[in-house]
Amino acid sequence: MTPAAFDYHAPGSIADAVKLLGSLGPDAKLLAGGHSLLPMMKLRFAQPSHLVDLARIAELRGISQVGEEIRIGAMTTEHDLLHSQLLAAKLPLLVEGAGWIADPQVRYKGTIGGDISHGDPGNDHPALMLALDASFVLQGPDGERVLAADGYFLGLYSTQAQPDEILTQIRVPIPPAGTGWSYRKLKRKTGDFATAATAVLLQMSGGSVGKVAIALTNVAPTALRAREAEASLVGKPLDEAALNEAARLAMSICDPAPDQRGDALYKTAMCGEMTRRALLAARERAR
Amino acid sequence: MGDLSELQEREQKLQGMGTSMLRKEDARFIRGQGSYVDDIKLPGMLFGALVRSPYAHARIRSIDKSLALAVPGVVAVLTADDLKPVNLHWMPTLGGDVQAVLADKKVCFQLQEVAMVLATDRYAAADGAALVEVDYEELPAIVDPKQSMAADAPVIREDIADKKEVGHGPRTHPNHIFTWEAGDKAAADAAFASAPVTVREEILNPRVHPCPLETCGCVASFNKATGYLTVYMTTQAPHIVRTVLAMLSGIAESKIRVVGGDIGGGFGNKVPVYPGYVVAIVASIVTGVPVKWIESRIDNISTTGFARDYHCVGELAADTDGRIKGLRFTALADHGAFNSHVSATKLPAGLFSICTGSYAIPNAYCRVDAVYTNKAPGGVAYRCSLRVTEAIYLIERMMDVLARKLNMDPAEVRRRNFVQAEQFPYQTSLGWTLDSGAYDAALDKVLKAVDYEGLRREQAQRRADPDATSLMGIGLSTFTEIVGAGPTKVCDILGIGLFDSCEIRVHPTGGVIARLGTMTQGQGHSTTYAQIIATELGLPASDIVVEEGDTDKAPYGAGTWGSRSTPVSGAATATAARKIKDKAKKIAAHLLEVAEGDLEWEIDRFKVRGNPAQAKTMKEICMVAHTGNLPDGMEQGLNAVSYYDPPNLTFPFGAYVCVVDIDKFTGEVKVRRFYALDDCGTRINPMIIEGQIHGGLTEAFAVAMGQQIPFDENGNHLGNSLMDYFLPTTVETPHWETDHTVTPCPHHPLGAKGVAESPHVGGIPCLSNAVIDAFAHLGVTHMDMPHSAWRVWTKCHELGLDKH
Amino acid sequence: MKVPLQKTFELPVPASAAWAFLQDIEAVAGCMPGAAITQRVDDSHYKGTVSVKLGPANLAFRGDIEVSSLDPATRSLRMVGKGTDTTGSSGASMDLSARVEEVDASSCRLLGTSEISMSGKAATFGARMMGPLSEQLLQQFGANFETRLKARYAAQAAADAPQAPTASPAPSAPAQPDPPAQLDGLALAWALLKNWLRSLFGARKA
Amino acid sequence: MANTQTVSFTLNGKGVAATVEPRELLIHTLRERLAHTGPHIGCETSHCGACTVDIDGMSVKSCTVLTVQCEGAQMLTVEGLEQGGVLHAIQQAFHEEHGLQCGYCTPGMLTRAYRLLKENPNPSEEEIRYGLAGNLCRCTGYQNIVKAVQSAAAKLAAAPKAAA
Repeated sequence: MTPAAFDYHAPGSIADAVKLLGSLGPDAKLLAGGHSLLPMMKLRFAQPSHLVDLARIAELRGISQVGEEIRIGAMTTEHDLLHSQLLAAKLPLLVEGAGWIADPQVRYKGTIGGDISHGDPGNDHPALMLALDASFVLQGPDGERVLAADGYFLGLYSTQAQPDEILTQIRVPIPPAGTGWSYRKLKRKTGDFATAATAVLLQMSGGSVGKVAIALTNVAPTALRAREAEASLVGKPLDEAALNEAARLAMSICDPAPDQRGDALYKTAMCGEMTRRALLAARERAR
Repeated sequence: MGDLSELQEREQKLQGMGTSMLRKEDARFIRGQGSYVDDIKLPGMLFGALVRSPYAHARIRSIDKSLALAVPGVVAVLTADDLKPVNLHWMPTLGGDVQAVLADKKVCFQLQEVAMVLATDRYAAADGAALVEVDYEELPAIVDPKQSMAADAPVIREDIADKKEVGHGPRTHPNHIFTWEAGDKAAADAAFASAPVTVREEILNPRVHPCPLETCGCVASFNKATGYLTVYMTTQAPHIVRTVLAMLSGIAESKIRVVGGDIGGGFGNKVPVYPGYVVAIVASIVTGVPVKWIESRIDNISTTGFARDYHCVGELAADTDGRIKGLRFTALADHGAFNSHVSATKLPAGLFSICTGSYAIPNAYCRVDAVYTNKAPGGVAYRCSLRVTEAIYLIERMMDVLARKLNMDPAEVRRRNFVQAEQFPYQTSLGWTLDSGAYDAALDKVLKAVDYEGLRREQAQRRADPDATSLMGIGLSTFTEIVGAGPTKVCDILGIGLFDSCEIRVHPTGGVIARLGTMTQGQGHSTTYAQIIATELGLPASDIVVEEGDTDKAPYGAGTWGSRSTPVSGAATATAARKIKDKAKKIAAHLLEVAEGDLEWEIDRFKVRGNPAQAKTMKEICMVAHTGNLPDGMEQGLNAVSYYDPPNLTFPFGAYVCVVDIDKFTGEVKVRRFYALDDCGTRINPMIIEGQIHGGLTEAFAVAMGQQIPFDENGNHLGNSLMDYFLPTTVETPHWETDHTVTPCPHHPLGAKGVAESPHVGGIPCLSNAVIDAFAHLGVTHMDMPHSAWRVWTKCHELGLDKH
Repeated sequence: MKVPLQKTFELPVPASAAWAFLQDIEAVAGCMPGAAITQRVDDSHYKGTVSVKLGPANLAFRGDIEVSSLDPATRSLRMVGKGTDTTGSSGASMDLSARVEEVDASSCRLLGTSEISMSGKAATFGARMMGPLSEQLLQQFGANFETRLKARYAAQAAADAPQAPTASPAPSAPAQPDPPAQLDGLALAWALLKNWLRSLFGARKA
Repeated sequence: MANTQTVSFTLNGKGVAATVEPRELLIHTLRERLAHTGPHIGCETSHCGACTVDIDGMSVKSCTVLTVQCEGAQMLTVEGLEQGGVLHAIQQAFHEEHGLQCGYCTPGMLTRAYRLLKENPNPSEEEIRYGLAGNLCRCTGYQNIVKAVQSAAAKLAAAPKAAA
């Protein structure tokens, strides 16, 4: 399996990359870690005329804290996320999520920006981003715009980013100290997409749920924020009844595509189960 | 008599049988210096890419090569029409059928080979392949073998629609291949009619693929000047392949050289001759330059050598004590679009009639109906002898089904039906002679090792606990394998008996070269054969070089599959070595001026009985054998060749226990413990045996828990890459505990039996029995593999176990 | 794999006008996003191409279209398109039935049923794309159909109007070229966005 | 070929250059242009890890990397593990613990294990299994591979002490 021919470009700055993308037209694709795009090209499902490799743009990589926000360059790899002390302290949900992605080799190459931009509901970062209330910085010919993760994912392989825009940075507000977190993912084997997965951020207030974010992976054409499930929990203790109701509401928004991982019934049920487990694990970690 | 430590030292120096000698072949592999077929690069070599059909069943209206030929680097495009002049557009299969090399007017399975594009590199070849325009007329496809023989079923094989048989008896429908029976049906029926207890279960062995990490491929190089054809290829049976190529091409067999080289795993996938090899060979003959063809992973899973696809019905009849009186097993076998499954000529359903297993069953009958479907052809033996996994899976599953019906412990039902140690050799009601066994002892040892009663108590507690979030299952398997095909009176392929061979040359300083007709794919033959010779000849294994796989060098043999290397070639090795040893003894007697009868063998030398100071070491004899100081009339040299026709197959056995915990809410199955006791008779290299068992158990785990090749209703593949096809990683693979007993094979010169396939054959039913046992208290008698989380959860859900 | 779909489109033109348009196979095929007729073999047989694009994935098919039935009595049409993608590794067929049903004198509805069937690589690897993709194909087909039909109806009405004696007789060709139709990432994204919004605020199955 | 680029990088300590089309995958450049056939092709979809090489301190599946992306890279393949005629501890351990059978996955497995031990010199069994999960083996069942990595870790831990 080999890709069809294309031209390769490796700009050294975001500005150059944006310019290139504009001049090359719609048959140009951005290359990040390449672990989604190159297999599609090898299968000749994708045959772009141009690849614009973002790997040489140093400013696209790195993790930093600015005020109460974590900023992550789009070309930061899963391996970087997994081994970041800053993230371990401030955004442990992201570290846990990165650890579930693919396998060690893929994590060295795969990037957070590529994972988000591909618009694949099976990718893990979209749900993590929704749960974390992240926002995305896009650079285009008309400058920069910042979009919330919520509403960014439109459908399979489809996001709010225009073809001439580049996702350059991910901004995540640091959750208050004491926030519990969990990403629970059911998969058939290492390297597989989720059969279903749920990301949870949870603040307890007394014995009750203060604030909660629940986001779902691979159970619809996009990652989903389970708002009704969240609302059902607020102000209540996280008991069996509350868990059952939250799981039921999360399941009610599932519309998974059946495949070898399972039929819609199984995937939906697993979404409920992962939601329960993520909530319970997050409660264990909440202070 | 020498002192003990001196004897031990001499013995250790040999690293002979029974020692865990580290492998000789590792040296190149750990340095990245193996020589696999895709590593071969010959001057002027072209790369061939196959154009394959997107349809499972379609007529080919036309093929337009012009766009492909315009691609820079593309040299030629071959289609069936181009192969016709040399009469190579069809080829005979090992199953007595014919198979299209390149599709001739019609395609009968998805990704069938339609054309080959030859180009100067693999990128240009792929570009060209994408541009060959084939005009198809799609036809209705048969995917479910149960529909194959319907009155209105589309005819898959129009080329043989009128043929009354394809090698194995009369056909009753254009999509029927053969019907094969064994045993006494009337006696079995009578046993069922009178038995107080009968059980029946429909049991599927799904279509799976051996999926070695290296795909299939070859480099074919035809020298127009000399008329010699050299083929480097991924083959488990180089000599048989060479014979097939000679039959196909008309080139004298002496002018064809097949070289196996290093093989990246086979597991049955690399026994048959595939169209890709043949087209590459034709392409090299046509172009006069070497041609390489390497399969992609997707093509490997989709088109070459699938296994199983046996849709079985098992029936047992027993008395109320659980003693089995009758067995009736039938199978509907999906052979795909061409009958290219690998079987001995007289055994179209392979060794399926071993399905009485380890049990004394007085009346048995089995029958297999094979049919065509619009799926890839094949039916290879995936880490087993042909159809043994299917047979043993059925009997080991049915033993559990019977136990459940009788409300009896599965271990007890097995024990009551075992062939007893004193009954060997034991003739089964389906015609096999089990040579040896000690089934009770093996089972007892295993049950004790795992505290079986304790496990059953724990399981009872779990079942009684309303808050338990998991189910616990305990699986047993007490299997008997049949390996080492085989006696030429019952086993041949294309008329060639399944003997095997070894040629040994001993050189003046004691260095040895041994050449065999087998072909290692990771089993460590360079090491184990050397160890056999070391023990037999008293020369150190480190100085014994083993060569296989090059038909110009090695004597004829049937290759390595069906765990036949040790049972057949191991025996040939021992008998060849013994011929040399006999001659050496004559030389020793001559040198020591005593009668042969006065000599006795001690590790590495002949010594005079009663006068141990007088001795000749094998090393000394090696030198003398190449001088003039020999007995009158004796020729120089210490060489021998042996062709071994085994008197019987060998019957390794084992007792396995598996404990699983099943998450009721996700269906995930966790193998908590797997304890495997194997008896393969005499053990040549315990380290290698253990490695083979780990590997076989892991492949069993893969089959039981996740492997299957799924299709949609039109014959489209739904899971033919490693994204979906389950190869477990380090994370999923359980920890294996191994144990053994030793019951030597009475008819093998070394007492050895095959081993590598036992853990696969015995492991699959053990895992399956464990999963199903977890549901047994809820009335579940059977669940089909693979036991993926989805399928297991579906059962939990049906039973209402997943309620919070 | 097969993806069956049914859709109904309300059209603000008389049934007779819609039926007239429906019989113009080349124009109708042109309403299919990314599709074009490349050759007319005879009245009921055509050759054409369809290209679809979803994110980084793109597939282009070429093949044959057959009008298998055309019934003026019921104002219904059935056509079957079959083709192979340009890399030879996927096949696709679409069985499309369309019927015009009169609502009143000035409006009608188009009832469309399609079954898309995929073979080869597209079925193996693209299965999860096919649901959303065929949904969008048919939806855009309906939208294009309506736009072009309305344009043609308006042009025809203008041409048929008697008050301009100096005007030359109306040619049968439309007054202006049909707007281009293609299914590309942006159009699809838009459609999906609408769906997504509907999914947020609309009723969902429990 | 119409559109080619010359790419230079360091391979097992030596500077090399290859002129390739942008679409050429690193595994093909290594195997077919640079005569390094240790890394193998197993799956082509970046699942099996047989093609694993070490690039700039990362374990990388070379079937999913373009050669043109490797300009200036420091690359290590299985062929570079042996130094001055002395096997690396991980190579020695695979031999001693019977961590290989057919040998096809071995180069990728060794290269990956090499990086794993660099990052985590004293891994638990669980960490080894997690760290090798991107490399498939069909022969061994992994048990002896895990043992080999444990053994290599012990050897490497002992080595500086022995030298001291």
